[in-house]
Amino acid sequence: MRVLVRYFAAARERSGTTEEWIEVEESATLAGLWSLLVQRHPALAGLGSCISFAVNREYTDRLHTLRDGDEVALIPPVSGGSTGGCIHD
Amino acid sequence: MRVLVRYFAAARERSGTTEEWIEVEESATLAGLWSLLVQRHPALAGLGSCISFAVNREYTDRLHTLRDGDEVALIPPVSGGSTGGCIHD
Amino acid sequence: MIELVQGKIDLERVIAAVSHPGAGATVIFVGTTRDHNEGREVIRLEYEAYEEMAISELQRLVLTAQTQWPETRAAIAHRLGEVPLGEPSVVIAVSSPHRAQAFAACRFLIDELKKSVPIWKKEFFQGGEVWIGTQQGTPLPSSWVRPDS
Amino acid sequence: MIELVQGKIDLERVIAAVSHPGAGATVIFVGTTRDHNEGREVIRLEYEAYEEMAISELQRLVLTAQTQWPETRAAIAHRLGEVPLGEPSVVIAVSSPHRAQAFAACRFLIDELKKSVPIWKKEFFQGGEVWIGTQQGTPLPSSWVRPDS
Repeated sequence: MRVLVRYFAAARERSGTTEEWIEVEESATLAGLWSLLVQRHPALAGLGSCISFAVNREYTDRLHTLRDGDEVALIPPVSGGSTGGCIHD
Repeated sequence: MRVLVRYFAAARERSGTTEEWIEVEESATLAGLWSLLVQRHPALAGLGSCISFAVNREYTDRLHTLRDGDEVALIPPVSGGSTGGCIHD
Repeated sequence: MIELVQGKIDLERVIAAVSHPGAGATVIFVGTTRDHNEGREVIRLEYEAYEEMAISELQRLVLTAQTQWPETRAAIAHRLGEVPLGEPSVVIAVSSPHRAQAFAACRFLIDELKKSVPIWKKEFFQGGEVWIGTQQGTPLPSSWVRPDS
Repeated sequence: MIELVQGKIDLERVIAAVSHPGAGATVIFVGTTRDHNEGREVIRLEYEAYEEMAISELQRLVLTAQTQWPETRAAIAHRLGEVPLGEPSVVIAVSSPHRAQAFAACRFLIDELKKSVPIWKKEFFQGGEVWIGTQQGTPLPSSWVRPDS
């Protein structure tokens, strides 16, 4: 099955793309997808502790199980605050 | 000695004037002046429990002693709130 | 900027008066004449001020706010005379590097303005007219004595 | 009205969207790009959004505010793309019959907007650029696991 991955802000710059379809296994979780994405775009690894995820435009956690056709967004920290607390390279 | 009395809002309407010079005794207090004003403009009496006073543009109390040339303003309740609590006829 | 104005309040001008390059947050309060008050249908409204004292009281309030929230800047415009329903009677703008201070100072200013600044509102409604005010709203000196008692 | 706009935000339009005859109080928050942030001199700023989700998150926030403060109406406009220094990047207007609710709902909306709405700001300063954000600012699921651990 495949999911549409959308990249924003720092994640967009590090992946070098705004969106792409990614093949994942049945019952893949967000954590599994993230591993694939980091292999594909190693520069993303540095954002790891800062990224949240949305599936079909709702925030969710990394244990979330994906379904065919899901829209997954990588959500770097939003613009509200300082950079304090978010560790990335 | 004399003081300038200024009337606003309900006090202006009840006195029928915006300002007037009033003769008062030396060391007269605001309370004394108020008695004179009520004699002069009986309709003011009904506002009695609602009125505050300013002397030379500062709020003050009725025991305040007047001086020659003071500007005294009758300050009905200001526009912020409801009419509750202010009893007049 | 502290102004008592006849005619429409220029909102953008009030905001511009507090804008500066370090101000990341501006909070604006707009008080508008309502069509109903305490169950009465309001037809029109008029505001009257003891202008010299209203200006000095507003200046005092702005100074107090700037003492309590040092990085804020504040501007106040109050309209006098007839104010058509639905139009602003008062605009308060407060800028600050951070929003918490701007919210706090703006709230303080409108609360205090309504308590102590000598500006009066007369409401005209079907069948009558009334000056709006409240005894509690006016600072009562400690030696307050009812004149009739 | 909830809008993501390219170009200047029309403040009067945002306010007009919440005006109605029963609204005695309108509180407006204007967030402006500052010339300094964390000691850096900012040259320019750009905003980027996950637009579909930003709109739905903003709608959710407005509904939450209207549930908590039932008589309020809210409108939000956020600017995207380059925002010159000193110009508003976000405007939130909240009207209400009474000011306490308008202040509370407006404060709630800007606080939540900055926490959870997927809009990003890139700051360009002498010698570099940086995406502004904070890990705490993004809702962390309870089962959060650091991917590297």
